[in-house]
Amino acid sequence: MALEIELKVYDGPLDLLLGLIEKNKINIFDIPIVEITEQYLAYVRKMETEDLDIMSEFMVMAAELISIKCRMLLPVENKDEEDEGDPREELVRRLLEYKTYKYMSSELRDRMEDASQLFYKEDTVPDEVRRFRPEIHAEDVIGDLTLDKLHEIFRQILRRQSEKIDPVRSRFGTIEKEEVSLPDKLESVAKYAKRKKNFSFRELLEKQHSKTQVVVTFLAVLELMSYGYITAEQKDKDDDILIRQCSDMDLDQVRERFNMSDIEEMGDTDG
Amino acid sequence: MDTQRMEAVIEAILFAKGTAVEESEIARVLEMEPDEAKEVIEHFAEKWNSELHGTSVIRLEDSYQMCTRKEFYPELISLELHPRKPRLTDVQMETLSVIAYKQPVTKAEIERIRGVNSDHAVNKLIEYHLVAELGRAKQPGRPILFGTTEDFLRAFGVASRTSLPEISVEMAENFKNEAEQEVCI
Amino acid sequence: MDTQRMEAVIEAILFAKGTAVEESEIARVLEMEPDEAKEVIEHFAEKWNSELHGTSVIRLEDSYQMCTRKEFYPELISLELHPRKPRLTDVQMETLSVIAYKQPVTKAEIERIRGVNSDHAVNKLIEYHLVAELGRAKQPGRPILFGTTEDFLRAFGVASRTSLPEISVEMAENFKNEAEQEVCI
Repeated sequence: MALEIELKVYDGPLDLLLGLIEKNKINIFDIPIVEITEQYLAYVRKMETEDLDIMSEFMVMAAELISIKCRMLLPVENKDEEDEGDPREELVRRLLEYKTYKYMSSELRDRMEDASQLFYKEDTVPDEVRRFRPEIHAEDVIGDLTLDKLHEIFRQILRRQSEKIDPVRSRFGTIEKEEVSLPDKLESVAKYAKRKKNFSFRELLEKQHSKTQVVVTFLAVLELMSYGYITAEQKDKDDDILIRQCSDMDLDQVRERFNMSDIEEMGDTDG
Repeated sequence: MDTQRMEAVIEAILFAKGTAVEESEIARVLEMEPDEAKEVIEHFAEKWNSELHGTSVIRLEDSYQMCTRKEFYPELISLELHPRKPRLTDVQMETLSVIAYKQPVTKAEIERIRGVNSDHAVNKLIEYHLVAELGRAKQPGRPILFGTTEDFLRAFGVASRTSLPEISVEMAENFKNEAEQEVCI
Repeated sequence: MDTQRMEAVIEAILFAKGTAVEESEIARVLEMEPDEAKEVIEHFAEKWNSELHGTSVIRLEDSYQMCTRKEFYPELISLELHPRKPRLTDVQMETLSVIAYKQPVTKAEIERIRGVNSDHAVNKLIEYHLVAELGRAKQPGRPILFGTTEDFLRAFGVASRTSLPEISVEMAENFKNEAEQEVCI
């Protein structure tokens, strides 16, 4: 190879072209297209890249260079074609544009060096300031909500609810299946107790969504007390009842106890 | 280094650190003996604090720190408290309407009517002073009863709880059906 | 509030926050119209920056921030403070300069100018918070438009997107002159 080309890594076809132009000390406005194309192709042939995307970018430019070369070699046949101007014009424009941004990037890098000598401060707004919350006024919160609107919202909820009720089946409410069974409730209360260790009886009942639920929960608590799984304590007549989980019985054992007492009961009635 | 430059350096240090900076560290940067440095820092602090600044230089043991002046706390608070005032969300409005029309009402009842857990909404309404605990229901577990507050009446311009817009006949019917259903369960 | 107090409030805010604070936020705290507040802030910044301080007040688009002065960098470095400096490769730098000067710009446009696929570089710049999506172009396919961020302004010491160092005409001229000179040779 007659041309000496160091395999410097170029960032792309434009970068490579600029590199060649600089190296050959060529006038960018009057690129000797034949030589440059040759050098360009020589470089591309030496490129050791397996990345087809990168390769294709270089190949597109190669094709463009060859096309320009051909157009320059063809004789101008008539005046119209002459008006098309220099076939290199578009390439020159692109090279200049690219060169400008490349130059500006070094300019920006200098700026970055300068700016990196400044220090900023962390946010140190005092906690007492950050945590301050003003009194909230009911008037502000309700905004433009009026009583009529509130009324309308309530009606909507009721409507939504009545739509959920099956009009036929709702008449036979009495024969609806019991929604909760004692064994299930027993298990859920036992689990709850195991997790909470100490809890309020009142709170437990408040979590129940119907009277049946409340009643069955109450039964489950009595049942668990009888196993010694939990104890209950009330300080005064009207005080809340505190329940404590005090046994290391596991859920299987609770289940077993329940099944046993079930059988005993059945035996009793039988006898 | 002249005094002016030294003071500017101290200012830059206290700013950049934000936290308390030990006297000895400042002395090291200024390439001075701790005693000398102390004098310079004290002089700087005194001058700074006597001028009208948004910040002041305070001494903590053998350290110095820059902090905002207490008198500007109200402004800092208003900066931190974005202008977004709390407004009732749809869920909160719904919960409020149930409480207003069903009061005194338990949380379980609110949830039954709305069909979803309403803990958060009820708590927010309490925080906004629109809802309060009225007492406890005489039913198993003695659950808390909720109702609207005086603030609620004032905010809506209503004279009393009983003068809320009336519930229409058809709605009362619905209510009755529901109630019957509930008894049946 | 008199001007002195307003300026002290601005100082307190910029100091306490440390981060860039929007003009509109300061205006809200000062209970002023943004335009009026801008004037007050600008006046304060100008005065602050002309006095001998360790810090300066800089503008970043519509925000203001306080930072230490460059001249005290050696002293602050000895405090073992580390400034943030994104380490950018040439490719990333080149891509960033295209985005900075052409913004809002699509990826296709960046690639047209650079002549190579720029996905990776753009993604890295986004990761470094120097570049962000600004929206979508009103053209077929509605491609994403990219532009620089506030972090970019800080990292490059530029007050706004429009005050980047100019792509000078003389530079383009230089290119041309060079070229012509070479022709003569």
